[in-house]
Amino acid sequence: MKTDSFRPSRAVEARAIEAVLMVATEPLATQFLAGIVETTPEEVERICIEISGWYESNQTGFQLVKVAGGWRFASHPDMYMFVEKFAKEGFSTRLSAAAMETLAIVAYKQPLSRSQIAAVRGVNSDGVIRLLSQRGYISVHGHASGPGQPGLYGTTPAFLEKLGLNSLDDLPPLAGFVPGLEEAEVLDSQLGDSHNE
Amino acid sequence: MKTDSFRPSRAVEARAIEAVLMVATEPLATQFLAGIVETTPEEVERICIEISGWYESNQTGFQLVKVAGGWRFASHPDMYMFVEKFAKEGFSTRLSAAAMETLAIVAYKQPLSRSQIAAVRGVNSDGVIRLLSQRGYISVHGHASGPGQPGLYGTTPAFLEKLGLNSLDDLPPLAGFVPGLEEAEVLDSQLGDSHNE
Amino acid sequence: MVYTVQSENRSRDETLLHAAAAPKCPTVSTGAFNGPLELLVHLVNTQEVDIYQVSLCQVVDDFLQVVFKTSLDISLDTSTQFLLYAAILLEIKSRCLLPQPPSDDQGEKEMNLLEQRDLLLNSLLSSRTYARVARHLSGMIETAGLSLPRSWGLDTELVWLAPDLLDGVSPEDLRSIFGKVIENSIPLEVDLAHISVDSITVTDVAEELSSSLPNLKNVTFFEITSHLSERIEVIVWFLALLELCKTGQVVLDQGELFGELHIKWIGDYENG
Repeated sequence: MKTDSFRPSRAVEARAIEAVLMVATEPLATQFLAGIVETTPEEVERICIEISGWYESNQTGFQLVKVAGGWRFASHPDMYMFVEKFAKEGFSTRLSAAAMETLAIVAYKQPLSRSQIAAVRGVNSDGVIRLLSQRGYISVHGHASGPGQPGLYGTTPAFLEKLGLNSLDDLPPLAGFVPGLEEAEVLDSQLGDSHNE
Repeated sequence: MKTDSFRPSRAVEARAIEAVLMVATEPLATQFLAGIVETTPEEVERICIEISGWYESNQTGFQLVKVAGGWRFASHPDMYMFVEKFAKEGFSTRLSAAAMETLAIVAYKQPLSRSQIAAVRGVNSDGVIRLLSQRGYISVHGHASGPGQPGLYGTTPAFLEKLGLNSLDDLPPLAGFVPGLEEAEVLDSQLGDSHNE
Repeated sequence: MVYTVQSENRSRDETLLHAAAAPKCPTVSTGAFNGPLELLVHLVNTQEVDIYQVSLCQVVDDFLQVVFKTSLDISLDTSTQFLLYAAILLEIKSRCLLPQPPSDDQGEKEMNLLEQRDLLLNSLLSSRTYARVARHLSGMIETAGLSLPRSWGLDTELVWLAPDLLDGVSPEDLRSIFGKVIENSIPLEVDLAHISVDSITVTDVAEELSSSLPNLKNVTFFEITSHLSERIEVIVWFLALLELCKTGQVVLDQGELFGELHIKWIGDYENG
């Protein structure tokens, strides 16, 4: 869409969506917006994509993005340095490598229990799980049927927002990160050697 | 200003102002914005008037308006009926977990500052504090003596009324909390410490 | 446990040093290790020991050397991570020391070994996979963090339209939520309550005993330790007594098993 081609008279649905998103505090689902502006979800989706492209081509300092299944206004990444200066406190501290690993395991293998997480990481991960729950990135989604009925953890909408993802389907495929055959063979031979001694 | 006449490449100052205003939770003064985008207040004023006119001529669903305290984005008055509908139906009828947590902390630890609330929760809570203030459940009761003299939040009479309490003394005592009590005391003393800073 | 100085192992120490220093880089690409299991493989390679025969002494020695050599610039993250690895190795080793159920079938033994090896390889591969994914997700978080969401909310004049948010909330709800917050709140200080600092040393007690015992004709261990409250103190006094016995200053006599321990000073009377 060209900068100058936007119809001079914006459709009322587009204006309504913009108005409502301006006072929202969380991403609003397409379905929900459709109810408010009284149109179909397909139409909302089309409008949102259109106005989002319009902001981009007009180089506004903000974006309309789709995260965690909904639309929301956000500052443009290019303007990060100004926003950071403004909202120093708002930037949460970096997650440790251990926390990120645990988060990755939960993201790809959910739902799973504490002990299943520990089994993959090779160490007890209770502290990290507590941190991630407290930050709201993971939560108990259900309970296993086994003995003790341990809580099964999964990721939250806040996790999707944190990663800027629309849904879990947008996670990069795990296959791309599995060590290649050569690497596996090297590891295999390393383990093998030690045993023959 | 004509719809199509906005320079195709928006000035970085304009973009920065838009970005910062988009994430702000209160109106920002011209002087303050000038400091953030590193230009003169006159230039900020000129840019804000320009982009405000540009939104108007492009019939966006929002406006950039100047109120007593400074500049802010707001939904367009023409779209009032949709925003009203959103306010009535769209808002979840229950407080989010984050809001409940913040309210509980303010109730039991008052008076305390934004940063003290953030320290207890482990995350920035400004948005939630705004919501709770807006709804009249909490308010600024005084100011700390430390640097910046941050506002100290406490609960309101409306909060007590809503919960059917006669006074704050009627809040359920925390003594029954066997697991968390020690930590609560540690936290308490830490909050006390930071208070004295 | 005997610690030997291993000058011939310099290269291995340097490898460990390098490995220990690696996590300091901000991307946390740990290089040599991607986790506890990586450390095992590393040890297998450099120490040329069987993975089920890791020498405890060696591990502790290596760890201490790394700590001492890098004490000035080692980060807390790195050292605690290393400590964790060491602890894991100790755990594995201690498990190996437990008696295994008897198995006379040689074939079955070998099968078990193979199975364990496959399991190890498997978890090694999956731990590497997730370490890589984690780094990728970190990058995504960083990118997403460049943009901040709008969180202005409803304008005050519209707020009254919204349903009251405290409907159905009881004071008790508030209390339990507060309790949960406090419980989950991450302590700002490291809790050291479980660490007891030795207030007395064997040397101190031995000195004290050398001045007091010559004046006491015949005392029992119970008598000289009756004023102590901590078990660790009693142990230190006992060790000090053994020290004095070893150097020929006192004679210890115990009439019967678990009986009263009599102490007699036979050393110099310089202090008396």
